[in-house]
Amino acid sequence: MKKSAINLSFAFLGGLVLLFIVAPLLGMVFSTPLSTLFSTAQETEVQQSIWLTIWISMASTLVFSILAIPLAYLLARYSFPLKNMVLGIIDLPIVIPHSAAGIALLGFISRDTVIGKAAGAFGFNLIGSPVAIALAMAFVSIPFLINAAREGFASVPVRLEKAALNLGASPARVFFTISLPLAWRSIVTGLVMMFARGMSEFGAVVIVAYHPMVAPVLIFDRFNAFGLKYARPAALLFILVSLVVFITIRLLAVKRKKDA
Amino acid sequence: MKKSAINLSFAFLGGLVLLFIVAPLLGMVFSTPLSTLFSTAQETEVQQSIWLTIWISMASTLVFSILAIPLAYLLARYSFPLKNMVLGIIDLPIVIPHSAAGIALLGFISRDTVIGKAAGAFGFNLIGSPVAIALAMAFVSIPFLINAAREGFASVPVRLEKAALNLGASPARVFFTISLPLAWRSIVTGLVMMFARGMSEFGAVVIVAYHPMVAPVLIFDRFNAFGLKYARPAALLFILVSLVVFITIRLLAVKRKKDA
Amino acid sequence: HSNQQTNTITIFHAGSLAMPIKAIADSFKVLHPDVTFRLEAAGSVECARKITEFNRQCDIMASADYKIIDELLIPDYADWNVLFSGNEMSLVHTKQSRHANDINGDNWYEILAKPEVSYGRSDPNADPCGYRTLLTLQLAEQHYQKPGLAKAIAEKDNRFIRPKEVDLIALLESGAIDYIFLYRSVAVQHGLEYVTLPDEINLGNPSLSDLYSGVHLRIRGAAVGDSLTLYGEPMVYGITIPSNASNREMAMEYLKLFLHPHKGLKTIEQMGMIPLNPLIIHNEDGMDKDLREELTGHP
Amino acid sequence: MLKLTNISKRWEGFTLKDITLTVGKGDYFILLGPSGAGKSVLLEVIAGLIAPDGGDITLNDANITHLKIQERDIGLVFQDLALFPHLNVHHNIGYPLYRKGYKSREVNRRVVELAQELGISHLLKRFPPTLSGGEQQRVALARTLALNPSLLLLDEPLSSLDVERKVEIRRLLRDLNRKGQTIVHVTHDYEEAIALGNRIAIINNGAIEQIGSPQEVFGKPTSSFVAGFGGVRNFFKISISKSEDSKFMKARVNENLSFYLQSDDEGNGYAMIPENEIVITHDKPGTETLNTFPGTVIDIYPHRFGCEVVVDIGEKIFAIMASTQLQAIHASIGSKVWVSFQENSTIFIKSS
Amino acid sequence: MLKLTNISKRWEGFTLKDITLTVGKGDYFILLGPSGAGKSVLLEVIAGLIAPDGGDITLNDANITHLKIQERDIGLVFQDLALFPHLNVHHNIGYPLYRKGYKSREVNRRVVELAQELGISHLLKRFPPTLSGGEQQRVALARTLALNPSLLLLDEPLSSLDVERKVEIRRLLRDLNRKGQTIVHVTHDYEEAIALGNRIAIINNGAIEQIGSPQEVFGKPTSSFVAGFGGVRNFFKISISKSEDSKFMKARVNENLSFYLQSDDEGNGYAMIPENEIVITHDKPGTETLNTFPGTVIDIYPHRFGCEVVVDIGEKIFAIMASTQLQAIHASIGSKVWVSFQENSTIFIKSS
Ligand SMILES: Nc1ncnc2c1ncn2[C@@H]1O[C@H](COP(=O)(O)OP(=O)(O)OP(=O)(O)O)[C@@H](O)[C@H]1O
Ligand SMILES: Nc1ncnc2c1ncn2[C@@H]1O[C@H](COP(=O)(O)OP(=O)(O)OP(=O)(O)O)[C@@H](O)[C@H]1O
Ligand SMILES: [Mg+2]
Ligand SMILES: [Mg+2]
Repeated sequence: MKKSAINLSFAFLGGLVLLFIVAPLLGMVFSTPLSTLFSTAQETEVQQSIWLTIWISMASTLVFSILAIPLAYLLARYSFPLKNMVLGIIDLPIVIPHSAAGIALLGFISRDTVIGKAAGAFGFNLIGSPVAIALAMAFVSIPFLINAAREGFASVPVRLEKAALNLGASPARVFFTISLPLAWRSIVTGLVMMFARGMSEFGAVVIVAYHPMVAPVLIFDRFNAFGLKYARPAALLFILVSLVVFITIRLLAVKRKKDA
Repeated sequence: MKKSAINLSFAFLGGLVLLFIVAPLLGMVFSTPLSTLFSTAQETEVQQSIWLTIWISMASTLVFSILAIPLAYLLARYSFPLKNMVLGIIDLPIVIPHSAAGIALLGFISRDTVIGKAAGAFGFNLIGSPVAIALAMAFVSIPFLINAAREGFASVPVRLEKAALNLGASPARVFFTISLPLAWRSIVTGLVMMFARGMSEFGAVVIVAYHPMVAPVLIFDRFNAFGLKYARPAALLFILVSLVVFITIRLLAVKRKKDA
Repeated sequence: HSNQQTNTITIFHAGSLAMPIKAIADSFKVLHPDVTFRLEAAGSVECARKITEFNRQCDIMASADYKIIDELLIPDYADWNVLFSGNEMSLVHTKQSRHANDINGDNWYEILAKPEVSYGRSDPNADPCGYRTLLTLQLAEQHYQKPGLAKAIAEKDNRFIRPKEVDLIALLESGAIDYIFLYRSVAVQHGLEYVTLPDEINLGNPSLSDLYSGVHLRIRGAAVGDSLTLYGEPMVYGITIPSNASNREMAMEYLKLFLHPHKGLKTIEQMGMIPLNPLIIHNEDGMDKDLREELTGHP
Repeated sequence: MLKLTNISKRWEGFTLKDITLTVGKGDYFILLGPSGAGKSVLLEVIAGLIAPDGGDITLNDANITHLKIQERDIGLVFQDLALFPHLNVHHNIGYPLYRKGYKSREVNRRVVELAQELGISHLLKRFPPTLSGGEQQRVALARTLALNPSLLLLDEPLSSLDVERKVEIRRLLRDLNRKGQTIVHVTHDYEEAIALGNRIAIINNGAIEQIGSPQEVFGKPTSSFVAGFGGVRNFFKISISKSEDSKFMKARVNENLSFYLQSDDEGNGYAMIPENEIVITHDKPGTETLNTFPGTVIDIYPHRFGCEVVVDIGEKIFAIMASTQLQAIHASIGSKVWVSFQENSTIFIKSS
Repeated sequence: MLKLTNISKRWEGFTLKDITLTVGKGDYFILLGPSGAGKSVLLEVIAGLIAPDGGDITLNDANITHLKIQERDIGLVFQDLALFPHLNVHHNIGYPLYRKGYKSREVNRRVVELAQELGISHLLKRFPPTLSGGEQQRVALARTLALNPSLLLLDEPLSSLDVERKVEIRRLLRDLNRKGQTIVHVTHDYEEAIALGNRIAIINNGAIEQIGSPQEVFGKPTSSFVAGFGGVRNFFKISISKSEDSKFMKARVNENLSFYLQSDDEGNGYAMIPENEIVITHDKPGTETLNTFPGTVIDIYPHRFGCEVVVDIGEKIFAIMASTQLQAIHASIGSKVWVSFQENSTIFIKSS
């Protein structure tokens, strides 16, 4: 099977895709001297913004996953009128122009709104806060998690869930011991996609919070002020750190599943 | 099962997500008078750019799916050294700052490169062409298709593929009659996500092609030149058209599967 | 929280002002160590829209075109406008650009016309740098007495029109094009090579404003379908403190430093711009007394 | 204990028709029926996995027709097992135990105990997809036994097991039943049915055909289908009438075939002729019986007790004979032979 | 036709050990073994689904050990069926036909024909997940038969079928075999084995224990395991020696148990005592046989021919007796009884 004609042609086609992805990255690597990369890595501003991006996106992904995963489960299990409409709506944040999303969110959290006032009462201004960044990231990225998790749940046989119910488990226990673990791989992929998409968001974030600077804003800012030469090492650093984070997440997620 | 406590709480949590997605959209709807929406819909510039966005993104999704789906299959079926690394790399385009992606692509298709020269020989300049737009869209969106398709293939039992081989089918036939149809749902979701993500791309597209204007560029341009009042109806129109397209794709895709 | 706010200065500024504003902010911090800056770079129009449409607060707004402040902010969002520096159009390139070794202020239009050479410019409808480029070309047509020059060059390489100058720099630095029309200051700040254009065409000399106003073009107006006629004039930067600034006091302190002829304006000059001397103040009456005194020397 | 009243379920192509039956406390109730009869559907209706279109289910006097699956206290061993692929054998078996407030040591003890009883102790760390068919079946059984439900439904729980294992696990089930466990057991295996069941229901085509003790059901089968299940191959629907030329009654199968049998009754009913009572000879036998028929051998195959021979005498007749005997009369497929059997070897069951 | 030489496969917990066997052209080869013996693994190795760690597979004189699955021309009916859930029954059965350059009408004809033979014509439009267990099994069988492979591997293909269907499909398989189809068939069913097989291999614990004709294997089982499969429950490993006090030989089972049998041989071997030769009495019987033992009844259960009684006399002894007889001696579990059997009812097989 390994060496069949179709696998070879698949490997060829797949190789093209990998090339398409890798070549621009390599282009960046080659045009960035190692020394610049190192010195950029030592700037606290850069470190802070990468760190900020990662943790806000991760927090936003985790918090919203508590809402999104149940929704995905319901969508995988039940059909109802206008379900296709709901699915379409869930895809919309992907397509909404990012700055439009930012503007819409701004209307939500600015000082004059209910939410903004509530936050203000606690002496907290949402605009320019990590919360605003997290919301912007979540808005543009949540469909990826919902879709992946939905497909994951859809591929779990209902029969196994019913068998678990028959063994006296409550629906909650069935969800946590059967449905969730069996959909786990897809959910992890969804989480990674949501997390990554959140990290990369610029258009929506820059509207609700230019400061504190997440990495994409920092890179834009450097590009704007000093040009490509200065933006590139920061971007490359951000990409490399992301790569490490992704590999780690996948390793941990797979390991966790094996342990379970 | 329908009315169990966990399902109710899931419905509540899911409702929150839907609200989070829908509210900003409704905000846009309510602040856009219907008459403005209609008159915007009649501008040929707007019509053309929405149409352009849809067909380029669709073409780019379809063309690249021919490369990406085989790759996804290989990734779902085989393990090899550094596989986690490859998976991480595939996630990278999500996280790369969009304009960095655009700049990197420029290095690919500008006059001096092999590709650029080849195109030039046919009197064709890639920069500013729909091809460049398609490449930029594909670069930022292809991970979503690869990931979704990979999960889809991973949930197809290898045993069924082996059974088909045992029945004398060639690996190619097995792929097209067993693996692909069984992974079809996930692949459609991946295609929709890639398609949608491509449509929404601004940062990378604007670097390789400002004209012809895709919808996100047009919306930015209107915002820049005339302000929110003029950008909003165009954005809303784009979103509504997208919604219709998504619903149609899902309906067709499911139908096609039933027919098969 | 008020403490935090009084110690923060938020500045919305045009992308091309990023470097001088940062540099001067750094000197300011030496004097006021407890102040933090929040600098937000964007297109000049975008900066104004953040204030007018998004109701965002900022303490200082600096525009690459003083008219944006005059037209979009005054009177509802700001009271006055300080015109503090000029700039000039130049033809920017890199060492790798085709004919980079031969080009100079006299033959540039011939080189741009060569088929193997590509050049980029900003969108005249979206970016002041864009219409200024077209005005420069018209002036060049007159200056060199080459009828049809402006049209020929403007119609060449339409693919490389971009909405913002930074996008153009990306095209240039990645080798996709050889030349771009850009403000000289940006070239200096980004360490790019540039061809200095004659004063008669570079829109940088305030004393030639009569000459400049001899050319004009139409761009689109304030609403879809409208259009607007623009006349050539020297390019001038403007800066203001919006009415809703939350840290007005510190903002004024910063402006005093920024507009100080031997301090801020010196830095600005080092960065390739041409500071105005004296400053021009629109709506001087609306200006806070303290600041007016400092800038004009009279109350 | 369990009472089904007029349970029905309709699909295109199959209908479960007004199933009414009662399973008493402590019963070992066997459900027999051909493939596609609706056995699994019925069990899944009882367990609540399939909602019936109509009818009522009562368990211990409570109406459970609309009760949730997890509240029914009914264990079901699925025909397709439905093992959890991501849990090892230990956790599969322990699955129903955790929620009962068992301590983890308690759970452990019980799992190990069950695994021992079912001969799968060595597999506790393994995951279901790597197990053999019979191993999987025993894991599924152990898992449901761990639940200790008030009613146990078994859907062909021994079909993939070898003879020795079958005997062992039958003993286990019998013991369980003796201790009071009520069991409903679907099987295709006649021996299993009579070895285990105290009541048997025959289901065919979505409807119950017969319910009773094993003796009643197999002693007086009311259809060739039931008879076939009991291993009686020669089963005919007949109408009998007094014959003029004999002390025996004349049994009419169809236009072409009638035979004689001993009976005091007249009317319609069924006749069964045990296979080993059929004699096959090469020449026409002497006249000690009226039932002699010429026929053609249409099939021969080996059998536990020699050979089974199928002869067409207008209807198919099945006979068991020793291989040596068969050779003696030179019979092979296509041979013309004579079939005979005694009038009093035939069992007649009158239709009710 | 098929030749396996030293095939081995090692997993933690299970090893297939040096399997060597030959299946001749036209053979109906039965593979018998307990659950977990390695039967399915062996079939999957032959079909190429599992790569063996060592050894060679030859089919029609070609070494196919490393040949791709789809090029082996070996059909396998999986124990777990592996039906394609997204294809209806028609397309499942037709799946192997399309590639052969059949015309679509041809395919149609063949599918309908197979469906008819297997009694699933009414299901052609249905999708596998909605079918009953037995229906699915027949679809899987039909699908592999459609392939018309040079070697057919069947992994318990009839386990979910009712008696009538079993008989029908057995006939179908027998016919196929008669027309020259070579078949390797895994089953747990003794009757199926002797009704179909012309050669039988016994596999246990990953190794072949015995190969031969049904007569050889069941007539001279070389282990209690094989004997158990043949339905012979009383099977002992013994060593025999001349006895001083009798004309019979003395067979020693273990320290506690010896009995007498008729034999001319001495040495080690196996003894089989048919279940129906065992007599159970309440009182010690007269001395017509030396083989009388006191014992305790440890189990009783219904059996096709009455009851099966298990008595512990140091070893377990299995007897079949009529229920009335059992009642007559008032035996129940725990009763003390006497077991006796004739010296010449015992069959002795010398170890080779
Ligand atoms: N979801 C369904 N839709 C349509 N028909 C169905 C469905 N489920 C079962 N059936 C049909 O109902 C009939 C009874 O199925 P069931 O599984 O109860 O048979 P069974 O008696 O268990 O047979 P077997 O012994 O083969 O397992 C079958 O013909 C089956 O095809
Ligand atoms: N992938 C695997 N990894 C580890 N052990 C395995 C694997 N596959 C099978 N086994 C083990 O090999 C042994 C033989 O399995 P096999 O499926 O051949 O049994 P079988 O003879 O078919 O039994 P049954 O009659 O129960 O189907 C079993 O103990 C099984 O657990
Ligand atoms: Mg069934
Ligand atoms: Mg098996």
